[in-house]
Amino acid sequence: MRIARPRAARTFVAALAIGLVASGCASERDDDNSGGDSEVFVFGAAGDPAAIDPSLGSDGETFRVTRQAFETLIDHEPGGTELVGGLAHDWSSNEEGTEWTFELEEGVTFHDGEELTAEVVCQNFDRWYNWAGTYQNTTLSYYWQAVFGGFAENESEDVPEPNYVGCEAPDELTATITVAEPSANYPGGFSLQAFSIHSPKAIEAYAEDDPSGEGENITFPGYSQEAGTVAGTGPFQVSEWNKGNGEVTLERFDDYWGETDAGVEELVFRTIPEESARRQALQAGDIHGYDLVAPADVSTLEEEGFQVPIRGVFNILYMGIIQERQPELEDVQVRQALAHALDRQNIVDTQLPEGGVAATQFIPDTVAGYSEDVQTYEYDPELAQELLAEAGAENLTLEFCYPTEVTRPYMPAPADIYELLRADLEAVGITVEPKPLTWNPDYQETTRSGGCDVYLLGWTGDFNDAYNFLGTWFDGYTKEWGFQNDEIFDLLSEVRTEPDVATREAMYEEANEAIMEFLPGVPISSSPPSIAFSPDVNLPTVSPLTQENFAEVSFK
Amino acid sequence: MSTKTDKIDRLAALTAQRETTTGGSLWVEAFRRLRSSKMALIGVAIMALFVVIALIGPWIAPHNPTSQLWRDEVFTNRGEFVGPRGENWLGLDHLGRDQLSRMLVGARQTLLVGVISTVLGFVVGALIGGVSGAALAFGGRAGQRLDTVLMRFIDMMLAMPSLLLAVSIAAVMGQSLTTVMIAVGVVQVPIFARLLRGSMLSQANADYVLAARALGVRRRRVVMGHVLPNSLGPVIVQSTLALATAIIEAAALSYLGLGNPDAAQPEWGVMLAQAERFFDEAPFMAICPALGIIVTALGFTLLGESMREALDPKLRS
Amino acid sequence: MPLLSVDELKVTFQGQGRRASTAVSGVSFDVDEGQVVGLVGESGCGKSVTSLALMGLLPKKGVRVEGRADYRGTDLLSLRPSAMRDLRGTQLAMIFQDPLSSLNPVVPIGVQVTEILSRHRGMRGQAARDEAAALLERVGIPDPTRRLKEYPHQLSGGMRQRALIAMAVACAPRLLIADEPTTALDVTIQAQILELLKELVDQEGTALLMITHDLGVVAGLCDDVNVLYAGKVVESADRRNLFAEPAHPYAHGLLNSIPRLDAPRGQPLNPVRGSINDQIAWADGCAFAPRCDHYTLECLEGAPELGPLAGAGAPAGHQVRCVNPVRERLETVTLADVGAGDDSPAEPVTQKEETSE
Amino acid sequence: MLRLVVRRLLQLIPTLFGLTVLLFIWIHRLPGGPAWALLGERGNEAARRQIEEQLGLNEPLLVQYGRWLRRLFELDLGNSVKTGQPVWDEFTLRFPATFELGVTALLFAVIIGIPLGYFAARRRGSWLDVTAVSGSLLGICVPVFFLAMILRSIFAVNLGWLPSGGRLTTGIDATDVTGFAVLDGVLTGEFDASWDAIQHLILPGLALASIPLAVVVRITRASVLEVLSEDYVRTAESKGLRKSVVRGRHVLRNALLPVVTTVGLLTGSLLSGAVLTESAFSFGGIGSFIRQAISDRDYPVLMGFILFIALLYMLINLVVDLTYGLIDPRVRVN
Repeated sequence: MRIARPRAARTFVAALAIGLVASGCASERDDDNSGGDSEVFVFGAAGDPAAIDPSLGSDGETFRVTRQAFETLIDHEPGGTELVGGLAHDWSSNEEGTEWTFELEEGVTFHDGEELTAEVVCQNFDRWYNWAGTYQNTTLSYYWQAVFGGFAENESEDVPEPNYVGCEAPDELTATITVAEPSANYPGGFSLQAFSIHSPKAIEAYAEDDPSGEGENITFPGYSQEAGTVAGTGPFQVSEWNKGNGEVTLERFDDYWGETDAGVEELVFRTIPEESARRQALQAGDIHGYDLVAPADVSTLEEEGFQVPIRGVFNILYMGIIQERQPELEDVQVRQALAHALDRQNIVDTQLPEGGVAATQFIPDTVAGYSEDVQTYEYDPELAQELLAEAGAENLTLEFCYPTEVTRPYMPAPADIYELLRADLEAVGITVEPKPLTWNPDYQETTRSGGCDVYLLGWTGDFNDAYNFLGTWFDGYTKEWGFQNDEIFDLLSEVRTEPDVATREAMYEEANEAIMEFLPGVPISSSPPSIAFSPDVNLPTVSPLTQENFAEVSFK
Repeated sequence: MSTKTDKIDRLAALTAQRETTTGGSLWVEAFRRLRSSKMALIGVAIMALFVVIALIGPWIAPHNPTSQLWRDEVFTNRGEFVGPRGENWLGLDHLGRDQLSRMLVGARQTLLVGVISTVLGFVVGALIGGVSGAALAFGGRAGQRLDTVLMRFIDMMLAMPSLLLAVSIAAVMGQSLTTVMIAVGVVQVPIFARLLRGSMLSQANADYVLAARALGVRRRRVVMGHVLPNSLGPVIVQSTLALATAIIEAAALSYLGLGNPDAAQPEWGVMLAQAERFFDEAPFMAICPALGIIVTALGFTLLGESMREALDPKLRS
Repeated sequence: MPLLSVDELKVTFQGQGRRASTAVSGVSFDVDEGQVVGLVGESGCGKSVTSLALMGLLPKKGVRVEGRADYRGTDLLSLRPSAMRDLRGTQLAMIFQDPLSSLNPVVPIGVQVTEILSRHRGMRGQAARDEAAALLERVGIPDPTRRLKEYPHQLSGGMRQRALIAMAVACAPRLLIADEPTTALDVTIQAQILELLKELVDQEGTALLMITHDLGVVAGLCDDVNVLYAGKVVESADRRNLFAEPAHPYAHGLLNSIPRLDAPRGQPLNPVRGSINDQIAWADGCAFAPRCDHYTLECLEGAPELGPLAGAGAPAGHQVRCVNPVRERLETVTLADVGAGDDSPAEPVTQKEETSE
Repeated sequence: MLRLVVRRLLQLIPTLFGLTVLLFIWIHRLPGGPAWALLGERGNEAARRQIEEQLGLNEPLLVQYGRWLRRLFELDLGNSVKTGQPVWDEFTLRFPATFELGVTALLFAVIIGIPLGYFAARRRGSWLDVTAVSGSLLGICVPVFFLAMILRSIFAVNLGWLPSGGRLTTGIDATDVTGFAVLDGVLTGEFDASWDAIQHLILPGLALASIPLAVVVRITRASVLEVLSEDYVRTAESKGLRKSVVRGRHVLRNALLPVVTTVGLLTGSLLSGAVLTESAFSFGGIGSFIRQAISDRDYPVLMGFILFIALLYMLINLVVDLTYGLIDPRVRVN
């Protein structure tokens, strides 16, 4: 052993040494990386997907991957937020909005060769509805519970009552889904990745391995962790998930039903957690694109010839106020003072990526129900000071929570934004106590359980319905806002069950005006997360919902 | 007669004028060697500079380090930063604050974190190490057991990667400057403990200790009066090195988003962590604090190293 | 001409940050072919430094060596390191004081012996091993082939010293320098080692420079003796004369300090006063003056010269560095008495001496 | 010998057991639970309660520990809360990366560190010494995350010599046998794969090597200095041996003994360095995974992984002790 070790070492050393030298000379790395090679498109993701079965997912990284292999009944227009046909070219509902009928496309084949029929659609929905055991855990079935409520047999009182009733297939290509009561979640909900249609064969296979009964573990079923079983209808099919290297590989599906096949043979999502690492990977030519580009890098990348298309906005960043923490905060004048104190335009100008706008209300202007005539609060420190004085809250002290080590699509650099807001607040004589918390999980928990006076948070819409924004916050009392305002609460619970879209929009506008008058918090901005691509690719249409379809990508 | 005395005086004078070349205590010796070591000189110079800045920084800072005086001149979203210029010698940071002022004021924070956390690690570590060392050396059976328990505990701490330990501490205690100090300090504990214990044991077997004990000097006396003072050398040296590590670990914590919560209060670690994002657009922003940290840490390390060497009797030239 | 003639050897240390200190301030003596010369003095008088200087083993940095040391006409002190390397082991060899620390703890004895053979005698493999075994045999190590494989810590003190000697004589050097070869050993072993040394030099006609503080050893071994004090030779004479009539107060004191068997009970010992530390710089006078019983003002008139012992019946070649040397003849110091000195070889050696007269 | 090994191994058990207890309490002291980590913006109270029930986090800590221990004896470390996969699988999946990285770093440290330390010692006090020592010390003084970024931007972005991160170039066909990328390539004869893997190892290896390098240089230098003043070196010189022999057989051979022991102790610092290095180079090893697990409050993963690391650390040091006995005849174990 005393001899063996050094010898082994020596050889390895030699290898390394040669490595250094050779890689020194071999600058051919550059060209073989500058795209064009072997039709492989590599995209840098910020995190690993949770699973490759979209039905089990709830986060963007998962959906970004599955979206390439799975399709939903309804889809969004490329680069927009309007609902358009997906696997169903047409859809409609009865007046009550309790029966939703979908006219399916013809000749849609799954990756495993199965045909798409109404039956298959029903199989999918019934599968979700009949989920039991671990599947009923929010981790695995968040969206189902959010959109269709509970299951055939709820196993925990924390699971909501089911709103899904059933699904019939009157003919080959017509599926009708019945729900108990109408909801603002329909039809938008049908466009969610979570409700992508799987192949019947796959569904049978899924049934085989059921993660439930694993004791105290929340386990993702095996099929959702490795390629092979899952099968959708998308332009790509998942061919490999190498967890060690953090790479999901998809390859072009040649029998894709859509008119155009994918532009590249192979699509790889590689996980690169660190922001600067992602950028440098792109610059070094190791990847061909990545999302959530830091605003500061945009110009640099553009100068270096990289393509940085600008998305539409579909998110909102706000400063939440938890009123019940301090009597002063329950005084609307004080809240108005805060609103006037904040120089939101400055943040948009200096911090947020191009295309960002200062927000006037809790939804971006791209969402139906956006009201032009809400009460607005200009940047006006003097006024703010007056208001504070009137309210007798000159020496107000605020505990200001902000998240660390995170960037969100709506909030590129939380710490910086906090710094600016804090400066503004202090400018009008408010004392600010900083309370930074790591995004996961401290920040989530603290803000949700009402742990701070004011805090930064935001939301990216799932689909184009204002309820998807407002509903999540104001349809009842929550600790994270800590106020009672029945006018607003009622308005929203009313709108939730309003079947008619047009009526809903009117009500949303009303709601927005009411909210901005009551001012539960200060909407700050809507800003598009930047996405960057290497110079040699033809871009996909960028989407405000960050739902890029990489089938559109090809090398120049 | 007179000649006699004369002789004696003359002789006495001669003998006296010839000072001994050997002699001088360990420390005097060490100091003598230290003076002549290039490394030590560099180290001391750096350290002195740093301390001075830390002390007077706030007064010589040209601007208020926390107020965003030029915030409408910096556009991070367009990658437009303000580099060094007449008004701001080191340019502005990403929120339009004067970089130079932040560096100057930041030095104090940095030093504070370094010193306090090191002291913490030193005290706790020395306590554990001292107790178990003394126990093992003079505590008989019971002492041995105590020592075993303590050392096992130390082993556990050693076995856990220091950074993870620090991170988890920061997580448990929530973010604050104190947390950073504690997190960084705790990581040092096992090192100090092991070191002190080790050198105490070696001292405990030294002849003079045996002699003292043979003379029936009380154990406490022996430990406190002889063993401990003589064992402190390496521990003290370690603390200089620890100071360097502390500053860096603190930076790492800030980088992981667990640093000083009040990001407005300049501290080099935090500054570096924040500026790193803009390295391509505004390298100067990262380089200032980076150099600050690196040079300071190097200063302490060099000093520590040369002290270690100077104190090491085996390495006398 | 002598094999080695050292002339005004001067060694000064200029250590890190420390003031320069002179360890050897002008030592001169000769060693003839096959002669055994003693270099005597208390610790710190610069005898070891002298030997290292001759072997060129003093660190290059911070040490200044002046003077000449002519070995067969070449000045060792000005020799190129590489040339010196070739001399060491072949022409000059050295035996050190502490056999344990002088042997490499992690290398088997065998290798430590064979390496010198392969270096100077170009022996390899089995041949070298056999020769090594033979050498060990020769220095009286039983079962040498087994010993070859062993490590120093597995040998006894005497064995180690024998091994060192084996290495030293491996290439039959002309001059062997032994620096206190016996002090680290216990008395009985000392005798054997001295015995061994004597045999070896006799057989090979090797000259031996014996460095020691032990008058017993001197008595037992040396032909000529040089007494060193504070880096200078203070007395140089042939053994008998020195023991019979030590002229320099220091040498006199040394010999006088040896307790005598035939001394009446209760008679106090008479050691040399003070320590090496209370001395004065030679420039100011006789370094020994502070400890000298009968010094006069002249003693402080600069360093006295090393000159032949004046006066009637003074034997030739007896030189002393003293203004007013002791003239009283030590009442018959017999070698046996010397042998009885505190840490001196046990009987055999001295007996041998006796008979050899 | 064997008995000794066994005894030493048995001694580990109480330590490890104690560790599990402390660890368990400590980890569960982490505020917040995995629920929020799992759900992010979309979490809510009900969901949290549901998840915690599922995970049995609502039960008293003692019960939870008991259950954990019981399962440990069934060699079941539970599943990661985040990925839902068995902890053991996650470990085996990620350990090879960290191992390769650590070994590379050590190699760099040794290959560069020992000669540097040696020459620094020989020319002690010279400018070579000063530069070598301060140069190597500079390593510890540069925050790893910063060093990593600099390395990337120089060698990956500007020079384009080396990949900016990851373990293998995407699309390279490497068959996974053992999980050790370099080894696999050799085994399957896909040398281009190992080659590629090696290229990916260089930058993170260098970044991670910074600390061990400094240590190795320091130790080597100190112990060479010490050995140089040893009598046996003088003896060797007095034999007129060739420089090479004196330095190789007599100086280095002895001087390297302490270096061996330190290598063992380095594993600790290597692992904690790996935390930053791995995430900086998106080199999916255990370091970055644990780091993530802490913020995800992924209790099973934390317990499992840290236990493994501790065990690894202790074993390595045990091995080092024993090998030390082998290479130093004075410390022959019996």
